[in-house]
Amino acid sequence: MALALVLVPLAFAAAAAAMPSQKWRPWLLPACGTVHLALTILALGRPDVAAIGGWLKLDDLGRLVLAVVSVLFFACSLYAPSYLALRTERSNRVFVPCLLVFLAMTSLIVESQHLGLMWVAIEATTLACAPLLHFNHHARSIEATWKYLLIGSVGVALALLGTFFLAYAALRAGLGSSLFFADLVREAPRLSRPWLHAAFVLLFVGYGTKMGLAPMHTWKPDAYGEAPGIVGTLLAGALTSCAFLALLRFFQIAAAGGEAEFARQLMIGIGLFSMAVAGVFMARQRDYKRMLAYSSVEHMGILVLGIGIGGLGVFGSLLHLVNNAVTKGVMFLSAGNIHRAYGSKSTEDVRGALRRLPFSGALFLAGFFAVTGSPPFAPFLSEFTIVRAAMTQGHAVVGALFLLMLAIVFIGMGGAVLAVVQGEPPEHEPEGFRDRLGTVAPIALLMAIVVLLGVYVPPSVGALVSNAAAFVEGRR
Amino acid sequence: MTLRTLLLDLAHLSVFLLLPPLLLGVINKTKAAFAGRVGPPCLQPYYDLIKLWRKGSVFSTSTSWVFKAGPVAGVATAALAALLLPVAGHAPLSFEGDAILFAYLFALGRFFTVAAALDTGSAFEGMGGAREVTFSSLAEPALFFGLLVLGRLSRSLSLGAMLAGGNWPPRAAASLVLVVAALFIVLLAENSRVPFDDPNTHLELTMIHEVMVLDHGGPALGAVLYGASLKLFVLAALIVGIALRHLGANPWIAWGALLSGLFAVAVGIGVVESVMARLRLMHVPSLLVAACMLSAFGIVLLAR
Amino acid sequence: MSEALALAACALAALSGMPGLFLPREGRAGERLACALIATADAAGVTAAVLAFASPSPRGISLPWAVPGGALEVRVDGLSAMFLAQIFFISALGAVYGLGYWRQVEHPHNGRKLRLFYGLLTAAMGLLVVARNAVLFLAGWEVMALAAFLTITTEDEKPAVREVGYLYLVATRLGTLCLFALFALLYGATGRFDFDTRGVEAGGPVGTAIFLLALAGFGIKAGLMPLHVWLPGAHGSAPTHVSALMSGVLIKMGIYGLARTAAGFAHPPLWWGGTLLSLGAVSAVLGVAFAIGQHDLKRLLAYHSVENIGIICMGLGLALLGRAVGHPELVLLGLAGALLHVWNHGLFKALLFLGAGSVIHGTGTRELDRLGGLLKRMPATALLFLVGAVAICGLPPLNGFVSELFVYLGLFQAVAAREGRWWIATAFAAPALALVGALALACFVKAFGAVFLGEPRSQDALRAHEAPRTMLGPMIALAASCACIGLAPAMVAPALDSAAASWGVRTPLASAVPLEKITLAAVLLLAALALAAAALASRVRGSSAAPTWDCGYAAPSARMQYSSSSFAQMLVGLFAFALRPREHAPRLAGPFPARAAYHGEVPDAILDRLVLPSLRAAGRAFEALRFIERGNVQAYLGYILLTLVLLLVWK
Amino acid sequence: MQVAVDPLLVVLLLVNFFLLGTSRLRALISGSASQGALLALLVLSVHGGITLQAALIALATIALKTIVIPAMLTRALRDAAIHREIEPVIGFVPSLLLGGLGTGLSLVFARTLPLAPEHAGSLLVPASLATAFTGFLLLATRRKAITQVVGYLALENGVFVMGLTLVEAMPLFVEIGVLLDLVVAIFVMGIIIEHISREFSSIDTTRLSSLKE
Repeated sequence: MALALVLVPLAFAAAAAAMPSQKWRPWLLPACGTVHLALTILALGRPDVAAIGGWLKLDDLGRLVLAVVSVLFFACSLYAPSYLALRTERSNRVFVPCLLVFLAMTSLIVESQHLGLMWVAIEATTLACAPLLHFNHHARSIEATWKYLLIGSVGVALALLGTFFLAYAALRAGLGSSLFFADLVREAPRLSRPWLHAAFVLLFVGYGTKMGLAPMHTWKPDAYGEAPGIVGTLLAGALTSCAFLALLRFFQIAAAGGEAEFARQLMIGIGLFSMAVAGVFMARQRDYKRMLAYSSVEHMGILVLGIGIGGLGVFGSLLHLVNNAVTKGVMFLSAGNIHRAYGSKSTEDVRGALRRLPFSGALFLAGFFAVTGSPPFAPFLSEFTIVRAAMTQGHAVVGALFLLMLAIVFIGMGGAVLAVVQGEPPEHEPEGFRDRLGTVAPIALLMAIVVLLGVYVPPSVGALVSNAAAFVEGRR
Repeated sequence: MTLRTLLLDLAHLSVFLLLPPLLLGVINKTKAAFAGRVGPPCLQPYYDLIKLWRKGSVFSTSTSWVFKAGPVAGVATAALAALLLPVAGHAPLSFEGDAILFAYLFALGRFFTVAAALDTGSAFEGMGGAREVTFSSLAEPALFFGLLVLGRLSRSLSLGAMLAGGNWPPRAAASLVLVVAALFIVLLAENSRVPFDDPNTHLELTMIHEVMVLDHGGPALGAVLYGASLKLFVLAALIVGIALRHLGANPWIAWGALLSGLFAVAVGIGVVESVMARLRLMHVPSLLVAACMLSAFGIVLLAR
Repeated sequence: MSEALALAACALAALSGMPGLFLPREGRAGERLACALIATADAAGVTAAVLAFASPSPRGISLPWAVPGGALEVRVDGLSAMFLAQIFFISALGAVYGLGYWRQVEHPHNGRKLRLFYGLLTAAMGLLVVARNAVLFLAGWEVMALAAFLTITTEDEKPAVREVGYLYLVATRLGTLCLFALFALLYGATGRFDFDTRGVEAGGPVGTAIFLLALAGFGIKAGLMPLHVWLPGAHGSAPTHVSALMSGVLIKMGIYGLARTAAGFAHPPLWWGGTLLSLGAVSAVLGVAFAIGQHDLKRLLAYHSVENIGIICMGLGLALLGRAVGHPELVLLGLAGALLHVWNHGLFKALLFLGAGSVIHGTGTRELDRLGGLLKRMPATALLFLVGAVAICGLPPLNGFVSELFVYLGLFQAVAAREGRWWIATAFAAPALALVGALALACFVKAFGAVFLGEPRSQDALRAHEAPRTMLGPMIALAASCACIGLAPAMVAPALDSAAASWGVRTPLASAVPLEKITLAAVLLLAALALAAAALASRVRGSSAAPTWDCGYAAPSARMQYSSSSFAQMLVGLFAFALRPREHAPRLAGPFPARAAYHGEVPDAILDRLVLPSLRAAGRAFEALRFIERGNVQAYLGYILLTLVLLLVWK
Repeated sequence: MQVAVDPLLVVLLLVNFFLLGTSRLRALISGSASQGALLALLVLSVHGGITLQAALIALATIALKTIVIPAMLTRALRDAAIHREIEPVIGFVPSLLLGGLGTGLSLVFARTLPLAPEHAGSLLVPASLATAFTGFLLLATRRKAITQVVGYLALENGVFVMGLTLVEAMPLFVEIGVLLDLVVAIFVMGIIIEHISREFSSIDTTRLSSLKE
């Protein structure tokens, strides 16, 4: 089972690479997405999922992230055929296999219990994404890809250095060098503190780059701005979640090793800084896709902030991981539709999306309300939980700053979103793109999840999140 | 309700409804005396009113029923306010909060008077209405500061208690003097007397009250004039009531004191009108603010 | 029982716009169905409130709800019922009015959307006043805010509407964030997620923070000066029956929040009440002063909402003061005054907005200086508007007078206090309220005069036509309600007693206020008016008509009438220190000056001189910070290196 | 064999300075290739003998870092038809000085990290940090895409040196996976460089600044 989650998408990828038909190849995506989702549901139903002698194992945190990735990929895979049918001018011979490899590698990240293996998988996702970003083949997409690749690779290289430092911390303590997660957590109190400390900094910066925490976020606006909506969704929802999972693994080790105080302070500081940077760049933002990228920076900040606050904050943060991923899916996919219909990413050209694309426009607007934490949408619950944690656990100032940042972000983001959806659409219509079932239904599906999680958190989901929180806090 | 109170109420009503024009007569007589003239008889206002009431009327084609509602409201509100004023510790209508009703009744009258002025579509009457509402908004706080002083002293918001002599501390006297002075200014402003307005002027551009009723004629104008005199009478009675509040509960003494007090006020108004000139319009607000200050100071004095 | 009924009403109202989405766009069935549904829902909601007045249920409904921190706790006590009744009553009238005002055939693009969110707005408000759990309350609160945003921006093709919509959205969000902090703090202090503040020391830092957050968060929604900046535009730009619902009901949700939060504090510090009283007074005076300067009928009405919210806050502040000094009668009078004024303002403001809507419907304009003489063309609307105008000025014999009288009684009681010196700080309030009353009178004489009296100032006004029955009906109902409360305040005393019980006040209102004397005075006033009218009528029957005399000027024209700006000019000048009016007065020179026109306007000084400039400054500062992302990948890598080095050096 | 470790590391540091100081791109690639060879030798010497794992890793390192990657870079260089790094963001002499500073700091920083007994006195950690720092410096101060790729390689090499201390932690297939990732990364970068040079008629990455705020 554990192995199947990785191998099935790889097999589909091979099939896609081998398949000659440009027209039928995209349909492998929903097929694989469905199978993967089914496998995920099966795996979540089982108490113990492991393979290759403990190298792959689905722990409580992994279960949560796997569920998120799988659902998000499923929605994207439903969207993909309709999208690629519109993009017949581009070959999807690389695109489709890369998406499938991406799915395989994210599953591998989630499952791998060996930190070295996890690193390999993360670097692999970086590489698999490069062709996806480059899909449009114009000058801007080349630039975005180059920046993404260079900065991402450098960040991940730092993470590798950090991983080695961590292994050395064990070696120094005479524990023998193992990079198995469980070993490290168990032996953490005996690890060499200076090495552990340095390792955590390196890993934080490294995987923080991958997550897109400020000030390592600089690739994000470029990459998200140029990526097709479906790629943006997977980057902002799935990949960042995986990077966050990697960060959490090291946080657990650091916390177990007595560096909890430092790690929390660092996370609170960087979390708030990320939100502030996002707020600054979202103000008067004229490119609505870049705006989404900054929103992603902001939410990465919220995630680490929640962990930094600890206690209830961890629960809030992990709940937010789910909510953010799904909501980002709504935003990126609907923004992709709007981009297609107007041929521009600038709020100066794009007006009246609610009229030209009633469904995509409405979903984009609703997604905005959701992502900024309005009830009754799901992110409200998680953000409010984090505020509650901050206020009740002696971080009142942090809580106040958090709310201030949310306000700044809301003002900035609201300006851009409203400019896009309201008003009369311009006369010029580049492609005559209109909402259709294939490009709207997957977004509506994600939106339904956002609303559902906002008014009712099913016990299964609640258990998934609270188990993961307990796991991260070392209570399980 | 006993027969005695019924009789008292009837007397109250008839005095307050019948005597107001006489007050105007006294004022005019005083002014004439100051000017060295004989002047019209004190009953002249009654003759004017009767004459007007018998006349026919012409209404502007621009106007509607609102135009006629102005005089009606002016008379009705002032008459009802008269019922609220206690004499000898008794008013026909009295309850906790009647002081507010007293003030607001005049506001209701003002609303319809100004609306009637606007109904004509005339530039002059609009101008008069604008002045009326502007100055009375400034007069209102002065009145309420005064009521507050009385309210604190009597621990009540009923005119009955406010004007009934209680065991008020001696230091209240200073406050009461200030209040009476302020209310006298309010009285002059509310009734458009000098120095706020000159009832005898012939230049519409400088008028306040008179310019609002330019288009009223005949019975309507009569009602307006009667209503105005009623208002003057009632407000003057309030001031007299405050000044002479400790004259006890004997109706004869109280009524006598009231009437002589009213006479004094009328003479006072006549004196003011004879020795002062009308203020320039732009200085009117300053005087009203000064009245506010006076009565506000009355409150501050009570905080000692 | 009443809880279940209230929830059913909310659910039905929320769904009322849905069937219309599936019915043909052109037909009338959709709008009729929506109206019928919402009317049914509203009947149920009002019934729930009445039941709760009669016998408030001690427990309410409490069910588990699977969201973090959430529980489906619903209870209708007197305070909730006050607001519940108002929400559903006015919402129903607004919906009926909408049938005539916003006909689907005339608004095929946005009619269905408007009705959908109108229903949602009603439901969200209903939910929030019965919710007893913070998460449920916030859900209702924010759905209300968003639904209101979506109804305000019904005509989003107009740039001005988009602007005010954005401003509203930002303002309401800021308020919501304050509430996030408020409830989080409450949770931290009490460990519970309801409004129960037992265990929070009112004077302590947490209590202070809670009060200030409530003041800011709820104050923004209520439109308390200086947090009102979103209000005039939003009320001006929404479809008029939505403006009526917003102005009449929605902003009161802020008052509900304040009243509900404050109810938990049995011993608030003195300065809480003092602050609320002062803010209320400032809000009332400046609100009405701004209103006088407006040319736009709906903006004018919107500023009066600021004024009336100020009066309501004065009442609440008085109640808090009463608690602080242990004076139960003060609590009763302040609270009863505030809550009755909540109802009254809802009634007469909705009436006035609906009247304004009829004017817009009949003439197509809401510029005061383009109207005039409508009384002859729209007699019913004019009479109903006049009732609203008299009521809002707080004049007898209508309802506004009654609630203001309660507040006055409280203020006088405060000043008459026997102990301490604190009363002197409240002495400014009654004269301020009197000033407000006088200014409101000035403003509504001006508005009524400019719209309905005199001669038409434009072709639009000349061609005006009376509103249809669907629009007049709701207005008649509102006017009748105003008259009822004004004439027989004893009718609403049980409701007020029941609401005061939520604050722990057990004294019946009738023992503190001479309710039957108010009725007597009102009846006497009506009798006097009738008598005087009959007398005058008997004399002027058969009189002749001629043009206005106007001091003998021979050729009067409609343009020579005193305009609304000229009427307001003196008062605006008196308050220029706060209003900062903008005037474009040409300088006339020489014997034959060229054609010139005077133009004056009173924009919102706080918005234009404080809020927008600081937002712009922040925007500029943020743009100045953008140099850190100039697209240079080398620099980006440098940031990573720098971060790494700094973090390794730090600790 | 262990005795050879420190001399090899010193040579590695010298190559770092060479990379910082040269402006000719071909020499830069050669320097990078020589670092690959040095790493292979280091693998053998640290493992203290020729085990199967060490041999495989060394072989893979030589093959990829000294042959395949330099070949790819040389091809890219030929296609772009340029030879020199002109006008770096920070000049060559300052770069060298910074490099020296970085190496010094690495030595200082490494002293704060306690070493395991078997590595006592070894230059492994400072050399690793210094090489990584050199790579970072090249990345952040050079304009040409190819130089930046070389910088990235140097960064990876530094990390690789650190990995030498951890024989057991990184099983063979993970080690190979890391190398494979590196090659694919360079390959993808090569492709992108090709696109850049075609699209922009230059591989000056400071020209890639149309995406900005």
